[in-house]
Amino acid sequence: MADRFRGVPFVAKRLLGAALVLLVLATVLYALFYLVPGDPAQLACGERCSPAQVAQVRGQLGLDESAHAQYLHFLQGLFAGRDYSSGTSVQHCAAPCLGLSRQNDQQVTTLILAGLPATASLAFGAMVVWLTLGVGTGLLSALRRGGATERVLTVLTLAGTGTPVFILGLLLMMAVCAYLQWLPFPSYVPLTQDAEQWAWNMLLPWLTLGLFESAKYARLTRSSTLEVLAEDHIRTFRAYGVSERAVVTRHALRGALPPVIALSAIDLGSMMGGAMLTEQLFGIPGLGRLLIDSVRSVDLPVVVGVVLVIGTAVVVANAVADVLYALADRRVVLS
Amino acid sequence: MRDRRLLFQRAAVTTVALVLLGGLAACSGPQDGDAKPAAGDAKPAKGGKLTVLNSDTQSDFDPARLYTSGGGNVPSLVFRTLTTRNREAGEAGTEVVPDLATDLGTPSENATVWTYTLKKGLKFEDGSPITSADVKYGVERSFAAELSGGAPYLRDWLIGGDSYQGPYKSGKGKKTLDSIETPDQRTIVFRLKKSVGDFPYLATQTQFTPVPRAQDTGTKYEEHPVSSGPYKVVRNTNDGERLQLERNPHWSEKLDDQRKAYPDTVDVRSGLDSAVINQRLSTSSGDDANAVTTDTNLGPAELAQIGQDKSLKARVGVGHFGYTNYLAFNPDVKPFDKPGVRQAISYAIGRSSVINAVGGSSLAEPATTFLPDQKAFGYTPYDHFPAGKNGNPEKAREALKKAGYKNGLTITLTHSTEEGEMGPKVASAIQQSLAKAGITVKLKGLEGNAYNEKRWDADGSPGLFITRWGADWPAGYPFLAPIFDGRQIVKDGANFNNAKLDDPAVNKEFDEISGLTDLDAAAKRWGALDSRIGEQALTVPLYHPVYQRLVGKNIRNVVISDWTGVLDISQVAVK
Amino acid sequence: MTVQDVLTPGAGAPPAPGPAAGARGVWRRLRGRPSAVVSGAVLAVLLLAALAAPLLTALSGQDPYTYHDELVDSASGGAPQGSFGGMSGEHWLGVEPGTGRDLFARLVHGARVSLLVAAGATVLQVAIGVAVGLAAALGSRWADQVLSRVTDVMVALPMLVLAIALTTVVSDDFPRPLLLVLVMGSLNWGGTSRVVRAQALTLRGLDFVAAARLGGSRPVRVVRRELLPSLAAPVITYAAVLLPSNIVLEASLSFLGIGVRPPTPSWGQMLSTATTWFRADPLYVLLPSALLFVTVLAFTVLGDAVRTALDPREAGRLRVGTRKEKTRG
Amino acid sequence: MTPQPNGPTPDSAPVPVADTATGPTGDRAAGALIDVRGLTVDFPAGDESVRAVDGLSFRLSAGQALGIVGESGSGKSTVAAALLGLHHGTGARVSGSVEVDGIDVQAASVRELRRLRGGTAAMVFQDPLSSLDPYMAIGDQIAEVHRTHAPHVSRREARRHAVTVLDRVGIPDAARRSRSRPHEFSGGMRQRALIAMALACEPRVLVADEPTTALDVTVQAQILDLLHELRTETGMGLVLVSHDLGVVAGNVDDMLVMRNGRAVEHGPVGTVLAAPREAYTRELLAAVPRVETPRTPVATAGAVPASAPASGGDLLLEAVGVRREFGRGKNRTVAVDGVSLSVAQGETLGIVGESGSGKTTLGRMLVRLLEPSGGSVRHQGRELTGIRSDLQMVFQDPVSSLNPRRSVGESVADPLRAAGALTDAEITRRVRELLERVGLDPRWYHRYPHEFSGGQRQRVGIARALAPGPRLIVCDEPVSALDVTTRAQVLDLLAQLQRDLGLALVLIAHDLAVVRQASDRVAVMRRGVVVEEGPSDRVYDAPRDPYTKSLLAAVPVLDPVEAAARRAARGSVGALLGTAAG
Repeated sequence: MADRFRGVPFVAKRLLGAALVLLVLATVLYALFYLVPGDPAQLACGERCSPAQVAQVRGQLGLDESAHAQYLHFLQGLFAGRDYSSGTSVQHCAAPCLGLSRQNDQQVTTLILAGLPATASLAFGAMVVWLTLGVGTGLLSALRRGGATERVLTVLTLAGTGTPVFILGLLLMMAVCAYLQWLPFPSYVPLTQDAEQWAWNMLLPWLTLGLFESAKYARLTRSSTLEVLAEDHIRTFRAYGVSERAVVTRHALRGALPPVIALSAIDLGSMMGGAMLTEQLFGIPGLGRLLIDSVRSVDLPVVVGVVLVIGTAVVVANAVADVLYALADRRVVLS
Repeated sequence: MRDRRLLFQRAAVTTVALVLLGGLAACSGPQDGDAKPAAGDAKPAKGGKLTVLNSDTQSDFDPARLYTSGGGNVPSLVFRTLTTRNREAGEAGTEVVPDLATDLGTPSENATVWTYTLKKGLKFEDGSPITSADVKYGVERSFAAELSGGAPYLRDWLIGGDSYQGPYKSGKGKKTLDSIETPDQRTIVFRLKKSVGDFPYLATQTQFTPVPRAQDTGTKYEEHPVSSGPYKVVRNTNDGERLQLERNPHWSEKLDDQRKAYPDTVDVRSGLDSAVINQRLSTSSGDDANAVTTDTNLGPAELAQIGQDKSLKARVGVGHFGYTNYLAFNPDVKPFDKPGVRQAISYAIGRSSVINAVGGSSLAEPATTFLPDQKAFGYTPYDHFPAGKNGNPEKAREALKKAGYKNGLTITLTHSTEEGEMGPKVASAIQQSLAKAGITVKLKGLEGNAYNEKRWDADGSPGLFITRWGADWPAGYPFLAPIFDGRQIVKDGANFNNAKLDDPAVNKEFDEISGLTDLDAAAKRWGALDSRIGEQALTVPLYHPVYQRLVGKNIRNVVISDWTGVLDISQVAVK
Repeated sequence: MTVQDVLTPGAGAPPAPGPAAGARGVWRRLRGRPSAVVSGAVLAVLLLAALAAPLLTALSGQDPYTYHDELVDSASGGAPQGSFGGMSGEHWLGVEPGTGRDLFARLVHGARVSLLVAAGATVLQVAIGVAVGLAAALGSRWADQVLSRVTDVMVALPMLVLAIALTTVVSDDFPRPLLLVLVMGSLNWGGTSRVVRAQALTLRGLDFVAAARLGGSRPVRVVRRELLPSLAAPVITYAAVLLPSNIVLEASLSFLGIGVRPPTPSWGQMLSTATTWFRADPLYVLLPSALLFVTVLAFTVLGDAVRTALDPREAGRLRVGTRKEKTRG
Repeated sequence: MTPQPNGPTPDSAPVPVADTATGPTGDRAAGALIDVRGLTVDFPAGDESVRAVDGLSFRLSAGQALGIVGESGSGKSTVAAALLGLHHGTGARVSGSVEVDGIDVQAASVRELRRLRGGTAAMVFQDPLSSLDPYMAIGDQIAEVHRTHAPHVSRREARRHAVTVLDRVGIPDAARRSRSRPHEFSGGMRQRALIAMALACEPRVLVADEPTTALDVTVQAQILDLLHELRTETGMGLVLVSHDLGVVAGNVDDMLVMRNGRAVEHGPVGTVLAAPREAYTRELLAAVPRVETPRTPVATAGAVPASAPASGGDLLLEAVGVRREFGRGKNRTVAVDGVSLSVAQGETLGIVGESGSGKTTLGRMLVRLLEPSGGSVRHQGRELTGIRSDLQMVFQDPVSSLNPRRSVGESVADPLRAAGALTDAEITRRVRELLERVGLDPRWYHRYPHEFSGGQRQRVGIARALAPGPRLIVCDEPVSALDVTTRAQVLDLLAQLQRDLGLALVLIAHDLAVVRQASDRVAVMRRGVVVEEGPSDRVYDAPRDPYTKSLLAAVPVLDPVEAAARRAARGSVGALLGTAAG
């Protein structure tokens, strides 16, 4: 096995492969949504549109073309951009063009960009929670192995994995907002608008998602810490009189954290697609909610667009995680 | 017609609605004297900021695309129309009154020509005068396909409306609609294909809002529509998710006797979960004390909880809106072609369990007539197939026997799988009440969109399904015509005449009444027509919904008219 | 090796041939753990209740579908009459607001659906995962590349998205529980496939496989006789993680309104209507939540116990001595 | 030193407190660096406990070296761990007393223990790769340990010191290499680094637990030489734990033979090796294959003359210029680079080489488990294109070569079933015969591998190889994972089978003595090529290739005097070859 770190070509190869998979995925989704019941033109126009109007809308949305022509246009938009004329004006949709929403004539890219800050706010904040809470808990239960502390923590983390996020969020909202009134009922405020209000309103969603994820991280941290603690090099430093604290912080943690960090990167990636249930629960106008809403209204371009963005985020996150992991643990060979 | 919103309703999604009703009691705290019961005691004053908490985003904010009843709520703060609804509570609120126009319009040539005169001195938000050409242009652009979404009446009634495709270059043919004339800057004349007595009602819709042609940006106009009302749009964030409005300095109180416009600014926040909205209103902390909602009701669980809290109860306003939830038949499907079967089902229906399934008697009143129980519609009480609260199985069996089904029969009831008015709970309630009469009901659930498509499919609609109908304005015509006028059977689009009733006598009656400009006289005849059609048991009216609206604790001057059933935000004050 | 392999439980672990425990050894070790015994007992009761649902409801004289209008207070939103959500001798756990349906009957019948769907989905996930994992490990380099990338995407993509999409596409006539099983099963096999691939790759290099080939065994026979038995332990371990997560997934889908169709009860579907009643009728929410919680917890605890029972190395981890160390590749 | 004359306590004694090892005199020599009395260690295992060490006593004075020898499971490593108190907090029950440099390890406080560990007694572990922190530069690890025992030393000074000790243990370019991480080092270099870490704290005694087991024979010699050198230079005590008598013989003063947790024999190394008193020690010594002893001819059956070069008619298998590459592009490595050799019917060809020399790859190509990238393998003159039932293999690892989830009988029956010629009853009968043939009870048909010892499993592996009736068996390190006594038995079995069945064997091993003992001809491999080939006696007694010479020179011998002489000779050979450390 080669020891040299060969990150760049590896990542490039990975991304290329993933791009292909994403394209296939987009195609499959595209095809899938063709089968969804409902005439998109009628839906977009409104139920009391005249047949002539529906036909006109159909033409504008490009729905009068054959399925494969529409798909080709979609691909063309994706790689070269395309124009949409809407009578009054011609809208240019620049290169990674995911099309126009059928519900309102906005560009899908615009809608996604609009949802991104909220989703990112949620994901990053939650990550802070799970990294502190989850990793802390996991570490504690690994170090107190066999003790009562560990048992309590184990039950708590198991409970965490056993609670669906919507129940957790509901209970938290009940307790914190209704009974104790420590926090407002969350209502998203953009960071750019009012940082303090943003944080205040996001606190509960962060806690909910963070707590929910914490359980997983506690388990991972615990098992990976235990694994490292059982490794021979830990024994070496113990046998050389290095204090237990130094052994844990300097040697065990260093070995235990890479998988945690890698998983964080991956989770962060998949949350870019929105932690759907959490966003729905707290009314956070992120990508997850955009996706649910557009699936319901059969807004094909938005669905395909969001899924592509999610897929890309996931793939990138995976590659980043691999690289982080390899940087942290040079023994892992990228292949 | 109000069914459209359904299309995009987040129905199932709102199931995530967790109503932390709990908070209601706990949060209201020591505020016994705080709660201001609806309209009344202290005099409302100008100033302050009103917050509106809504669940549906105002993603359409173009007057051409809005489908409103009476001009809408938030839209009517920005858009004035030729006429508007009377801004008063209850029954008085069902009247139509002049807005931009000096009166309700002058009909001539047997009500096929309607002439309006604009008030003097009307101005847009930029200070430029509002002319009749602006109103005409506003109506014209609503014909453009890219601005579709409004009600179909203009297209059906205006001469040349069916072929006109709007003023933009995308549309074919002429760019102007000649049946709208503007002889001078203040006068506008509409020429119709037939006599329409209801035209003043139609003129309340936002398509009658003046739009300055020079500032029309097509599909982008909704980002910043030019205001003619008391407020103008300062900021439209995220496609209508947040609208920030402030006073329009060029609006004159003297020229608008309907809108009170007490608050200085209005902040509309939408995309919220309905549970969260009600929770925030009940907690009323911070800005939420000055908050109202224009689209969210109290749900059953919230009502169950609120019943225990007097101070909260005082902040709840009750609203009615012309709406009927009913069972529809497609007589093309056997055995619903037999009146006896339809009658049997009408007899067997147990309305109280249906009502319980949608939230109980505080949220729904049993309906035996198709027309809503409001005077404006011409409500004439009748109960042709008395079923009582829980159904009348004996009469039902009798009717069945007459129709030739001695041993009962098996039918299929189609419903939406999304929980709600047309959802599985209502379906089960119907199933169980019909079972008592020996009618075995098989349930067939369809996913939301598919269900709607089926409901509106003239040829393929199911034999028996749950549906609903609402009023575009409080009059008999828009309530009855789409459902029972044989000429409104739509073959290649959304059809609402599910029974496909095409009775020349009925059709003639429709034409006659709709031409009446005496609205009271018309109402009486609508009532009689409803009763007459009811005898055929083409529908089984189930209930009329009732709305319970909660407001923030500082809100004064709560006005809920029977036209909309929602509190009118042009009337509320926060000081 | 990629990060995902490391993160997938069991994927990075050394080859399975531990103490060839045999079912009896596992059973003995399981019995020795109180947590396993308790969770096992809880699950046994639940399973029994689910299986005997019609019997139990017959015993209480109720069924999960009949409306009881007289038991709800129509004027106050349809809340159950009486205290504790309308608990009575006839309705052991009270009734549902609005409809008055018997909650006990709905819960035990709901258990059937929830458990059946989760179990079916798990079986399907494992079957697909094993097939894909084996194909990737034993097939050509190309097959491995393609399957591994597809697996990456399957693991990473938010399940709910695709599940929502798939459930909307399929006709309403298709039996819903079966659809859920198919959708969940066909989307969530990535983890299993990774575990199987990693294990199969390790096993493939082991001498006993080479010996079997030398002995003249054909590939199919090698897979069946040599690989599959050794894959059982990691696969069971992984399935033990999958099962509770499938219960939660079913609940989430039903909660979002795209799961089983009412009036058929399932816990998630009950919760989706129940959440609004939290304060007015707490039991209505708490019963399905608690059941869901307890079930998932019990499955997780039991799964944990099964894992340690199948791999007792964990127990002897901290012993000092000159073990022949595995070296990480 | 007080030699402990007695053997193990009679089994009748229920509590081994009164173990003889405590010594009747109970005197504690003032100079004793290590004083162990009645050490007993129990590990909990489920409900019962396993006694790993049972009433062991010994002493070590400064500057002395003690070798602890035993087969696997004898408890020798547990003793090493007990010297540093490593059992604290692991659940093991330790009784008796352990004193190291005057510190009672049992009673010591955490602080005292920490001072003891590394400061007084430093440990060198078996596997140098896993014993170093993979995430940290070697120099930093040494510096950290150094600073633990010398807190006043600054970070920079500690780093400098690390470079010094690395330089001392013979790591070239120490300043630069100190910044490398363990995986960038070769096995021998890692072990040197680990020794450097031990040196860093200037301990009074070094405890080396199988320090060379994971290393090749030439590297092993270098490390042992280094340890010897350091001991003479610094006057440290040394406790050398090993399973290999040869390793111990040349490097210690006293020797303790352990079995099942007890001391079997204890005394000066020369005495114990030359005149063992205990039967077990004698058995152990007898079992050690010696590189200097020629093969006892076994070929009595069949017409094959021993050590005759393969003649055309007898030629069974022939490799002509076989090559094998792994990986692609930049990662390509050549494992076997054009090897030609032949095996005649009934003869044994030995292939020796260090790890990475390509011998296993070659072996697998001979039975076509691997396809050669170039060249050809011919079976009786015909190109070999696939797996053949008459070419079989016995594998190294008795754990991984049997499917743990199938009974041994089924594993042996597998080839018969695959052939499909016999009925079930016939197969069962045949398997029983085979089991008996390899010295196993035929009634064990239904037992599972984990119920067998390593040697027994290897016998099962042989039975399986015999099942299809092969004419040649490639044995890939068949005994390297076994204890020395078992090793001899398995080799005997192979020889016997060869004699009885006229089998040809290819014996692949890294242990030169094993190969000499069992082979007619020998091929020496290095880096994918055969550097020398010929009749065993000729190659061993008169090696021509310098590499063969250095290999032979590195083999540990059982005679301490001879060992010292060889050590001196190695110094010069090593210098001559310029072999890099490791």
